[in-house]
Amino acid sequence: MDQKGYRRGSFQSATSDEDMLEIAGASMDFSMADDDPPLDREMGGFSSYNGGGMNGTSTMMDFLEEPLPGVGTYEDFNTIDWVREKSRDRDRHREITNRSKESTWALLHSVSDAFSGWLLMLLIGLLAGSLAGLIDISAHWMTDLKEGVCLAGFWFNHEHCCWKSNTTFTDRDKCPEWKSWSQLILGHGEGAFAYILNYLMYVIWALMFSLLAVLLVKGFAPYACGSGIPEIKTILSGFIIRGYLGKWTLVIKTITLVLAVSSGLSLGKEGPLVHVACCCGNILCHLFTKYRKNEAKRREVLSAAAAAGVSVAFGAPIGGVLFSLEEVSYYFPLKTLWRSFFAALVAAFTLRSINPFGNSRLVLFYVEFHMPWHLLELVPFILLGIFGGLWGAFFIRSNIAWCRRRKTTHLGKYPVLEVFVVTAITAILAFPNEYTRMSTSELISELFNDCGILDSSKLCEYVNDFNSTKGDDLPDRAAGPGVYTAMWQLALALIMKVFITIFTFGMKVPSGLFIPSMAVGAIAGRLLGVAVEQLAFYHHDWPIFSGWCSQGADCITPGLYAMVGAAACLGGVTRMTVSLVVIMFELTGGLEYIVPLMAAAMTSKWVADAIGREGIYDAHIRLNGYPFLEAKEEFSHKTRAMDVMRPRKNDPPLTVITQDSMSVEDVETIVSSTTYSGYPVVVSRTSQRLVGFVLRRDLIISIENARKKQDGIVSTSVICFTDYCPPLPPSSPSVLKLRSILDLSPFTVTDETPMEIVVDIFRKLGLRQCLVTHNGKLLGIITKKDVLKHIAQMANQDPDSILFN
Amino acid sequence: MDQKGYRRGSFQSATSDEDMLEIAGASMDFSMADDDPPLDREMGGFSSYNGGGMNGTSTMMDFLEEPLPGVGTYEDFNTIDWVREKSRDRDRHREITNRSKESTWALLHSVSDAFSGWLLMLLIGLLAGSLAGLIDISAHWMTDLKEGVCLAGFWFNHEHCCWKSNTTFTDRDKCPEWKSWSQLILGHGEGAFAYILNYLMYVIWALMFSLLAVLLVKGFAPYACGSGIPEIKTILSGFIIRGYLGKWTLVIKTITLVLAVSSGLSLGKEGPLVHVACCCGNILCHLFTKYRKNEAKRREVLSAAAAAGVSVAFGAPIGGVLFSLEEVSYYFPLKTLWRSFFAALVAAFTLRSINPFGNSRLVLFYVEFHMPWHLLELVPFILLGIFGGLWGAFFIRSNIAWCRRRKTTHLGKYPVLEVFVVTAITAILAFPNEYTRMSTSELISELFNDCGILDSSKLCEYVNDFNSTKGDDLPDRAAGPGVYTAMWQLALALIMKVFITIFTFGMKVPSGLFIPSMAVGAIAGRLLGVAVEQLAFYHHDWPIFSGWCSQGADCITPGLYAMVGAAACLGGVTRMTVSLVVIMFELTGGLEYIVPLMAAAMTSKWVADAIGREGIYDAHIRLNGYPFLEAKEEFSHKTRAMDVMRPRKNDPPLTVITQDSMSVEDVETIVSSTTYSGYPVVVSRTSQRLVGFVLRRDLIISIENARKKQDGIVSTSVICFTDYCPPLPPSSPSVLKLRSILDLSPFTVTDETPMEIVVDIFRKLGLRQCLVTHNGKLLGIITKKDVLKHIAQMANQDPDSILFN
Amino acid sequence: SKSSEDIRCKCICPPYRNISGHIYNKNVSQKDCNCLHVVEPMPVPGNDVEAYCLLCECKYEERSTTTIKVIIIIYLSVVGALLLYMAFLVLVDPLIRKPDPYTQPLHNEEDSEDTHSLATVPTLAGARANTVLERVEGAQQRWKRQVQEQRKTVFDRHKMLS
Amino acid sequence: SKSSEDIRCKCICPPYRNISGHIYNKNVSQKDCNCLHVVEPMPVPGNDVEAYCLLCECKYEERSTTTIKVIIIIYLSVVGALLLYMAFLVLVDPLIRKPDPYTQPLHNEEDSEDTHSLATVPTLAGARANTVLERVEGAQQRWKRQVQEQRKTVFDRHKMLS
Repeated sequence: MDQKGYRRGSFQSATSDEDMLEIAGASMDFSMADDDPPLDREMGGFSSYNGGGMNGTSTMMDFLEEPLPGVGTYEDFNTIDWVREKSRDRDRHREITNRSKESTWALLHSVSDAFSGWLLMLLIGLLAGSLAGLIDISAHWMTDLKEGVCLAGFWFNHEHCCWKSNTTFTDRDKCPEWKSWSQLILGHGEGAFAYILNYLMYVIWALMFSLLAVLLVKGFAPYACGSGIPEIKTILSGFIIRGYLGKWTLVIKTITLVLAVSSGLSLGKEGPLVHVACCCGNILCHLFTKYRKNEAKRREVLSAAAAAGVSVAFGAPIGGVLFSLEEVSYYFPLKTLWRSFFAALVAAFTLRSINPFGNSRLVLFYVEFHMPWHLLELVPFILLGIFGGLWGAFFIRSNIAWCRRRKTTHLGKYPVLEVFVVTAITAILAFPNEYTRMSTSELISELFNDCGILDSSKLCEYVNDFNSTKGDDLPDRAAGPGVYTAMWQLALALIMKVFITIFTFGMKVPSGLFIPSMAVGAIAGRLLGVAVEQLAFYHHDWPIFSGWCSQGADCITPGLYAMVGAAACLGGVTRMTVSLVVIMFELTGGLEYIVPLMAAAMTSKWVADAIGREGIYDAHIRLNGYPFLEAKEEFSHKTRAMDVMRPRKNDPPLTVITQDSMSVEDVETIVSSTTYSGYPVVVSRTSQRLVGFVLRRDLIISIENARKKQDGIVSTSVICFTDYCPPLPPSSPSVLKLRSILDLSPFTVTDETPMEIVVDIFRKLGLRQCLVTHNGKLLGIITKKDVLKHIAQMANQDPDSILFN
Repeated sequence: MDQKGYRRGSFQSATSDEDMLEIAGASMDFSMADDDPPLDREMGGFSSYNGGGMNGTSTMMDFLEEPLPGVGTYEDFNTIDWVREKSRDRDRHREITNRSKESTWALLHSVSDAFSGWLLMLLIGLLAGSLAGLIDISAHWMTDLKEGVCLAGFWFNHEHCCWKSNTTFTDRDKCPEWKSWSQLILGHGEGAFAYILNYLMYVIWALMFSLLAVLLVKGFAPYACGSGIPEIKTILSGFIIRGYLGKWTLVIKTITLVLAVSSGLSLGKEGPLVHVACCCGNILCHLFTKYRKNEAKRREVLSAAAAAGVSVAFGAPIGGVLFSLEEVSYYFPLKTLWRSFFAALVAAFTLRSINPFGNSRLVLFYVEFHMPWHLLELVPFILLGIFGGLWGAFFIRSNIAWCRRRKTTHLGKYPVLEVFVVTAITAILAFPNEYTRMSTSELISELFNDCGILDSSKLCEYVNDFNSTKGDDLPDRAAGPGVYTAMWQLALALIMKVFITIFTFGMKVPSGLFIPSMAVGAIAGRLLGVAVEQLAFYHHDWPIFSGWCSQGADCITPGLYAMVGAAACLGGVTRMTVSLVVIMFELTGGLEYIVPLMAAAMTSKWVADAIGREGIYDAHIRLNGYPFLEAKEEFSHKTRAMDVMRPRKNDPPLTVITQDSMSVEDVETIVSSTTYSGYPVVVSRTSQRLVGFVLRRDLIISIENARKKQDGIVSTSVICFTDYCPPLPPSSPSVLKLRSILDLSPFTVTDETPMEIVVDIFRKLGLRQCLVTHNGKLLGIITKKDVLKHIAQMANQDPDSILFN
Repeated sequence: SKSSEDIRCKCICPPYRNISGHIYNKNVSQKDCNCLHVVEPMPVPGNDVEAYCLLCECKYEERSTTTIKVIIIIYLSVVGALLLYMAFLVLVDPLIRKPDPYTQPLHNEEDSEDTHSLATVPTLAGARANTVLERVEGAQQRWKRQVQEQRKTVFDRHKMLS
Repeated sequence: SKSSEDIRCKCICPPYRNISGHIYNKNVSQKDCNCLHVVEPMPVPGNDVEAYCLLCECKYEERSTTTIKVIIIIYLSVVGALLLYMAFLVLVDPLIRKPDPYTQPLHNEEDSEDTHSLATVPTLAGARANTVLERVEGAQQRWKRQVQEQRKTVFDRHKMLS
């Protein structure tokens, strides 16, 4: 593998950044020049990902036992072996620790190794924060571009364009520098024709943005589409999807996310931001040997990166960490908790220093109100929770049905057309209604906002009574005509959002779900809030209102209802719990609303769980058949390992390799006639006593290598997995010793072991396979796929939906 | 076991609350009257804890396989088997689910079973919050009792006594209703004699309180002493200490905690509050069958209770949950996260509704300031971090050395005298210095407080310049003589606290460590803060200050330094990370201080870790030899299972039982000649092929029971563990079938398995023992104790310090 | 009672010009808790009121005297009861009781009431306690034994908690 | 430039008596961002100032025009570059290149630069690329292949992400 480093340095270094880095990393391998071009050629046939990991440690280790390149790596769409990866990292750590006592340089190396994790977190935080800032600012600008342009500088959005100008109290959105398209083209902005022109421009821009987005995705990085959270969950659980977190995905996802959000489609940027942050994490991993070469360590970094992503998406560092812990991550050691927190904080502070919204807040819909709420209000809050749960369940069902249709029928053949049609419908329906015309974040922000006396929005057009000059402390007032108009418009917006989101989520553009869910909930909440407010205003003499909501008191805050509704809907769709409440807590900064939020989130989760067990991400994971072993669900069926293991009753016996009696040819026949990814090694076929487990990939590479490089290895050579091979007659060909690739500590369970324990073992230890014995004799094997299929079967689902190993 | 329920109902029901409940629980077992007094008698000899668990399910299960009472229970000071407990709970859950389809009552039962967890959390929150309120109010009152008494009502503390009276601006602590002891006895409060009298009364009260505390602890509940967190950590990891979380411990710990805190000893109430909350959790578990009878489920509840405890101790629900997750808990499924959060919130709201401090805050030292800080200030913050780390490491070393001395020498023979002496020294030293005389919480509160223009404390005696009338926004000012006096007194207080805490923590009274640690850090921080402030005031022309700290600006907040120092010291002692930062964040309510806090906490942890790896709780766990398998530390030595397993090389072979060839007498000989807690069952001694594992306790109970109840079982009867026992000649005695007590799925590893993987398995699955095989043959056994001993040995510690199984 | 005794609005006003600092304390609702309502009589003339009030700091506080009273009394009575019981155990109990016949060591079992270790209630073994007194007696005996065991573990053998 | 263009203090004053609502916008530092400094000329007589100012709400805001400008320009240029490159790939590339000889399916390997799958650089196999152009060529070929593979997975086979 040294020549690999060499080769890399020689002719491939200029192709990418990482290659450049690889040279630096590989340069110390030059000392051992074992250059063998033919091997190079052969090895290239295998994806030798991570082979360098063995390389890095091998130079420090016993030269004779140096593993071959490619041994210990994974193929695409395969699951990693957590146990092996972790013990490899421990080996590496041990080596560094041992060597650190020898020289100062090694000591420095060991210290830098220990701190590389923190440095990596810092870099991830900085990069994720900067990208979030870029996305926020560009999306804001492009959203406004649909309506007009700034003459003072085309790079200003509407708000920044009017930054300096003195606007009037009544028309506070208008300023001379900002020209709507009709103003620019016709010279005036009034009248039916101007409206139609604006309408047209709005639709055209929206179509342009979304088409550009889908074309870029299709042309450069197909993996950049969708939300990304289901795939990241799967990757974090140990699955390998090459390129899913690569450079191109990062660039294209960042670019097209802005386009998709600006096009006015019913989608958000929060989920894709998590994907973007994970891409940053993965790419930055290449800078550090420790993380580049170990799949398990890399996943720890990705967990932290996901936390940083949520942290910038919601301006909630603690919520981000909890989201990563609760929703995304699989293996989350406590060390990662601390580092995730650090990364999330750095990301949040980077974003704050960029200050994308000009108000030192990280999200548009940050609110800060401290109105008290009354215990009786829990009733409407719980109603909102029920609504959120129902909506969540309804959304998941319909969206999955639609996605399944897209996946299986001809519908999926026209992704560009689909985006075009959905955008056209969305834009045409959205423009006439001002609450759908504005960006969804702004809508949420307006809905969350508590009406002050200064607010000019229609939602705040109450019948004012300017006699009381008590400043902010406004009593409940009668709704004016503006509020009633707003209610109708909001109701229409709600209906539109509910249905259009089902078709939007899953299209081939980056699309997050948080914002549309929150919008649906916020609209419903606001509607209910205003209704309760008016009820209390007109009927303050009812017994239920007396005592806490007398006339002239400010007792109902419709903004709080909107917030609770948003939490409920988000909870219904994603089934988040603690992280949701903490995110909302950080968005509002007040502990006093934790109880309403919790009541709504809990109700919503219970209601949604009663209708369908899975959250949207888990449903998508199952739809795509990813090999994800849910850590939250308990397996509760009374089956045993023998019911799940292969071979089944009438199957041919398990394919095994004996430890010292099979020839190279025999083994090659077995390997070529089967497709299993590994074979148990037994003492003899008759005794079936287990010795170890050998991976197919390692076996192929080792035999091919031995045939090339080792003298006397022919087809009749005996392969020997034992420590001391039995003496052979001198005439026979020399023995091929393969003990080094044999895993001597395969996991075994007895055939009577309940499956619940087996599932637990797979989950907690991150196994790929487990052998089944009975009274010490090898009986069969259970792979992760078998476990997943069994779980699906027990849940009355199609076991063949599990596609990957 | 039915007669057990019967018996309980008949003559023991009145002895305790739980017994009362047991009747209700057992009443439904009456249907199967299998009353056998002799068995009752026999069974009594074993601690049949949890035997009822089998009881509850057995009535629903196959009658023939009904397990015997006592089978499947644990002895005191033993470790539970998580796997078995969890699968037992799943069995139970399965039964209930299956039966819920049969009848409405069963459906109701299943629903109530599902919600019992939430109800339990609610009750725990209510109880823990109420007890915290009781402790806060009583401790406040008793602390003030040392100085005087309220004539308006003896139950008022100083502040509440002066609630109504119009105090003057200069003497705002004095009011006519509150009488110091000298005023009460001498009639006046001035002069040397009055001072001496007050001094004397202070010392006498302190001595009285602490003596009362230690006597109550010794007389009623010895387990109530200490902080409790090390023991709770161990219990949560699966250890059993009967009575540690019992009623008497709860009562006595609550009562004596107030006494200990009021006596002015250098200790806090935070750690013991966690113990109190866990006692609440454990006692309330008795109300619900689901939790009463399952050790694993009960530990989930205890994790949540610990979160509730921290939540009320610091008024930080999220911090409490994270503390439980990071510091205390061992097995923390995500379901528990959500429930813990609920319990923590309920507890916090209960405490808030009691409102112990009259300001709607949950802790005395809640602060709310929003002064900005400058990046350069990170230098002193990191210095504070280093101080905190050094202090933490120093404290841990000295405290452990002192505790070891107490444990091993004659010193430990006089616990009452020890408390007396330490209290006397503390009280005598504390009274002359006003910063040690006040309660530590108040001290911290004063140190955290940012000086406003209205503060009367000596710490705020700056040279005022009343020309500027800008309200709260005071510029940095020159320190007045009061500040310099305060600095000296604080320095003395710091020295005293540092040393006295070492001797206080570990005495036989309830004693928490958080408050003294925070006090040490807060004093150091305030000293540094004032120093930096004065430096900046007098040298605002220095280049480092120019630009951000010009004359007349308010740039240094000494209160912030105190807070950072407190976090650093707390971090150094406990090695908390995220939870610490989140607790401090919730104490201050501002995200802007997260960076200083994190910088200090991180530095402190790194410095302290560089000196000694263990936090104070882990150090105490090791000192006491509890069987705690640290989940955070990675085991990184290159040993293998064969190096750890028993028997060692020259030991006699492993004691095994054969599956169908040993007689009752043989087995009884084996059991009585060894003390192992379980025996592997093999096919035959020659083949050594493993069949299963049988626990000593189950074996003894089953054999005794069979000898009593089953006909034809004599000493020569063959014990048969197989499904179908071999036919025997008709003359031979009948066969004793014991398959039901055989664990058919013992965990096995091969002898070549690296210990790091074995440790991981023990940790993640919560095993008690694991069998070692080689090529399918049984070689030996590794118990949790072996693993712990091995870890201790590898860390160059005394392996014999591990005392328990 | 709440309105009269349990709420207060406390305004602290620092020295201002030639007026010394003063603390005002008044029984007003949270709504009225501000300088203008509480500081009476106003020590400064009309046009200085605002400047003076800016310096003052008003804090509204609530408490429940009943809760405080009840908690302190409960606490004291529990302590008193425990002390009495302790005195009973130390002074009276040895006199009215025969020497203790149970000397065998046993496990701590307070926590588990499921545990009906026979050894703990030897006088009742096989028979049923009929009177309330006997039951209490038995429970007390068992409890005393557990405490003794705990005391041995913690104080004598220093096996735990040290 | 920051002080002149990037900060503002915006006061919104609602209608008061017979004065209509008004928005004031001024370039003052955070310290001076209050009604008294910003609202000029004051529309009410001296003794009404306080009442009027109580109704106004002043907000201090900061931004960085440079950041905004730079970000928008970066973003647009990246989009432009991508569009150009796409046009190049669609229109120009097929003309200057011989028909594609590589048809075998292969795995997506963009992520791992460790992976030097020989199949991806068949024209270079065994030999070393000497010119920069060839290297770029090789990398581009590899990348195109990966994208193709991804496209097949996502768009054609609907194996993932749907």
